[in-house]
Amino acid sequence: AGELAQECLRLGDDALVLSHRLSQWCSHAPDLELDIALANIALDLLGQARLLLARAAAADPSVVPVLPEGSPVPAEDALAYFREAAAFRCSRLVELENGDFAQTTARLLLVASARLAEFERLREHADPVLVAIAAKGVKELTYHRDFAAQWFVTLAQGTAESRRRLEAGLAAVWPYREAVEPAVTQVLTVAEVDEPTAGRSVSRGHTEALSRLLAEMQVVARAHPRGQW
Amino acid sequence: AGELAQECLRLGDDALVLSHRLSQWCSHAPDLELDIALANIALDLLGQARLLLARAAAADPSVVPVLPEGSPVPAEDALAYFREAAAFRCSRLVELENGDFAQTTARLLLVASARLAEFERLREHADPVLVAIAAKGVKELTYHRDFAAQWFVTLAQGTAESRRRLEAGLAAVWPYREAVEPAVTQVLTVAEVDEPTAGRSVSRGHTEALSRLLAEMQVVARAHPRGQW
Amino acid sequence: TELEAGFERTIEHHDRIEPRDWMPEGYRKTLIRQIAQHAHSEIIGMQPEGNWITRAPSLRRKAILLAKVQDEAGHGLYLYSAAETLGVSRLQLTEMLIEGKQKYSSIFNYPTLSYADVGTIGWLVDGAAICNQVPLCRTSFGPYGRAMIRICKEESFHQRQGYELLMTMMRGTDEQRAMVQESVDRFWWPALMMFGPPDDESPNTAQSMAWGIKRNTNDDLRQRMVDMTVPQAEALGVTLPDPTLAWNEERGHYDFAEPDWDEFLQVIKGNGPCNAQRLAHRRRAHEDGAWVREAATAYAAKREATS
Amino acid sequence: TELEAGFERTIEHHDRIEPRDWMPEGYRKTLIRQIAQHAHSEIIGMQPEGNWITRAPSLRRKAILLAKVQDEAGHGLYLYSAAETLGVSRLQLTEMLIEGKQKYSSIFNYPTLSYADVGTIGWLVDGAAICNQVPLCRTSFGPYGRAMIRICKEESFHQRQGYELLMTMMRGTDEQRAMVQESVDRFWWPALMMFGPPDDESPNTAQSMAWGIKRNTNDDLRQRMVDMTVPQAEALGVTLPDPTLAWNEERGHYDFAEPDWDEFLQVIKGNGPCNAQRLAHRRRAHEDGAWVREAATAYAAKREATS
Repeated sequence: AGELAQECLRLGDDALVLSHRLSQWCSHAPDLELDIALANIALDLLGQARLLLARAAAADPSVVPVLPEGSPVPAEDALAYFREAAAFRCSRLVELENGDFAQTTARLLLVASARLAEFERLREHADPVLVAIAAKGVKELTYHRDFAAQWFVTLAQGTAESRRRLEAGLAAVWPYREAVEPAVTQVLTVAEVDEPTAGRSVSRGHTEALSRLLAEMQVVARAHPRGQW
Repeated sequence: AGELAQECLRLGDDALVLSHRLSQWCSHAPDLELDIALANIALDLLGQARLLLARAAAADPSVVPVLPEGSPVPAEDALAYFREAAAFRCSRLVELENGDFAQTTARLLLVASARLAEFERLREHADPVLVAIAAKGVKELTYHRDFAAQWFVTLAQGTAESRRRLEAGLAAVWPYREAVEPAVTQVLTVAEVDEPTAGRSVSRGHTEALSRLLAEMQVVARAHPRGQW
Repeated sequence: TELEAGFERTIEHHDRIEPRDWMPEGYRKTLIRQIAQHAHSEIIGMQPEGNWITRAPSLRRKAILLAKVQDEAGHGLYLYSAAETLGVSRLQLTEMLIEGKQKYSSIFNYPTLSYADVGTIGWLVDGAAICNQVPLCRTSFGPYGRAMIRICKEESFHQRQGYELLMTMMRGTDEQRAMVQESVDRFWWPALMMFGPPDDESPNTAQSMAWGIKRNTNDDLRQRMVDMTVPQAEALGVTLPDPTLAWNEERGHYDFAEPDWDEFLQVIKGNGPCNAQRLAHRRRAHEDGAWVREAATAYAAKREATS
Repeated sequence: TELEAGFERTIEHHDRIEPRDWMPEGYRKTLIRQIAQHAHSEIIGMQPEGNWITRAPSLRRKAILLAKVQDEAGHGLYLYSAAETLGVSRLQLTEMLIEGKQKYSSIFNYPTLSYADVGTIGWLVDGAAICNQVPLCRTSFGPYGRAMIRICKEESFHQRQGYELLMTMMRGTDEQRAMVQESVDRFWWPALMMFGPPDDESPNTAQSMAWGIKRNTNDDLRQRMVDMTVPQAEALGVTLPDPTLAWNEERGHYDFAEPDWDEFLQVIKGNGPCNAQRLAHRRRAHEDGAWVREAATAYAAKREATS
């Protein structure tokens, strides 16, 4: 149960944090269609996060932070809003700031591809709840990956400026990659973009960006630990 | 005593928030000398804030937020870190984001000039503590105003780009001015910069910037209401 | 002329004018201005609520808020499309907006200062918008009327969500109740100003009503809003910040005080608390996104050339 | 030659070489590289601690931290000035830094993840810097040695402040104690790496020692650091993350494990957790400030022209 909870936390935190990053695009995107599309992906990931955090709490209630007696905060929110940065299990890749739309696209391509591969594997998991979450998530992540791939190619093949930005954005996120899926390699090939040469970056815990993200995300919830929302 | 406390809160909050804004320049300034100068001004204002918040708490202890029993947090920190945005008494002018160095300079010129005039008047105040704080502050604020005035003229008379930015920066902060001191008018004359035409902006409470500033400023203190630092 | 007579007949019968139909130039221009202003309001209106997406205090509320702001982008899309049937492009209208040549609803020049504002905007601002917009579902211009039908449905969903947030907060802690009251105090008067100036200072109303692109006067709609809202405020347990507010048996309506029309004029003139901020945000998003839009155009052209 | 002999004599007598003195080209180049690297470390070193200025948990700590980071900018200034006596400009060196052509201390490529890191950096990182720098007060190049005297004084003040922060936190809550331990766990090994690779992999040490611009070997300094720190850690009540750490009666020193030199090489190569972030921050500040520096230059020129 502890292992299952940790797995759900890792998958849930990745979804929560990337959803938060994508939600930061809201009202800032290059056009209305992209604003809506990025919000859609953020909403899908937020949905995944809620299911996964709830599953983690059910599998091992000891992972849920203890709140003041009488607090009506549900487990998913206790996990999202009342853990310190050090207790989060997300990867550094999702924590990074958005950068421009090219960097956001490059990151989404890496994350969605790796997550899709992982969700495909999870359909064989022993936990039926996780299997159901994965089945739903596979459809969503396929769309996210395809969206990112399509824009990756568009930016690579669009203008000199968009190509320059795409390459810079990819280089910025590349050191934080985990596995590079064949789907990514294929998109790079179609886009005629070379894999960056940088090695994987040494990790000593999270990025500096995570604690700033959480300071903002958690501020209202923490000011009202007995609040109802 | 209540009135004195409110006056000290207003003056203290202005200093605290502007100090915070200036401290955001640290490691971002156009050169090392400016980095050091902006930190100096931030430190002066932080010192004023600490004296004024402590004076407010002494004059009327009811203004200090109540913390959990056994909390070692001193009154100045309870006021700085445990009030919500709505309880802050600062002006919108100090809350605004820094913008570029021109906008920072224009804002500092307005604030330091108005605050200097106010501190000059405070030297006649009935409260001897406030008189002492004002006496010390007058020297500091004279330096802040002169620093801002010198850079205001430099940017106005420097290059076409610096003049364009200075005018834009002044226009951005101008609607939030309170009194415009003769010293400001004089600097504008020397710099050959016209007063912007915009009216004073309608106020319905604080700016949206304040709650974001506080979310960051207060995050660690609030996570540890019984902490010692 | 024959064309004019046909147009007048359609208006008289409360039928729809369609884009291919003949229409007077003044009608077209007024409609473009009105639809554009409405579209701009949806887009600028994303900002005050969007300000709290990253700070939503529960995951459920975050999903609701993000979806709501996304809906506003969608409303902007429909409305720009309706305007485009009149021969202007979205890009032209966007440029008019960011150059300050076209307006948007003055309400969005007020800041959002607490999470309660998300609820208050849903309740009062969307509420006022619905009062304004429901009659527009019967507007004489087809594409606009059809867009309004879809938008009104979503708006009333948003309004219920906003009211439900406030209701939940009122059941919470003392601090939460105080937060709701403080928010309502700030938004009440600006919400009433959303219907525009008093009828005797609203010179365009008569022509717009004759053309069937406005169905009620400003003061009528304002009264409708007050009558609708007072019982909701009572159910919520908040006090509306107007001591003169009282039921008038004779009129069959609530009496209420005049909003501060000087403030309204200041906000319209550009001196609202957030006018500059809202336009700067929109301008920056538009300019920062230019290279993406250019890349998409260039890529589409390349694909076309090779296919 | 006569000049060389004079230079050698000065070195031998532990006297100072001054900028106007003759010096071998290799000495000048090595010094420029070393002083620049040191100056860059001060400037880049503003970032990890600066990351917490806006979140300092008390006004007193905010003042201490802001003043400390300001001191680092001051140290950068002295050191760039010392380098300038060797015929390079601050601007040239800054450009070398942001183009990645000169290095800075690898420690600053690690992230700061909690407020305890401010204390740990003061204690361990400034502690290591002092071990490195105290001998440099006797370095053979005058301006560098004099800058180091001033810097070392301030650094040891900073080190005490850092230690005092940790001590205060250890007297606080359980969460604070855990935060300190977690921070020390992250910084211990990177701090030991600050002395550079083991002596047998440090090819330049011999020449630098001969020139009197390095006074001790890397391993000597590392041992000094460990010996100094272990009792301080005990007083603090934290565990250093090295199970092999033990007093060796025979050697009169603490035994300790080898740092992960692969990690060190990765960080040096640019693959540290924050290398790209640190350089991008510095580059952006430099580029964003260009118009201000140009304005100051233009204004000064105008003033000169009219005076």
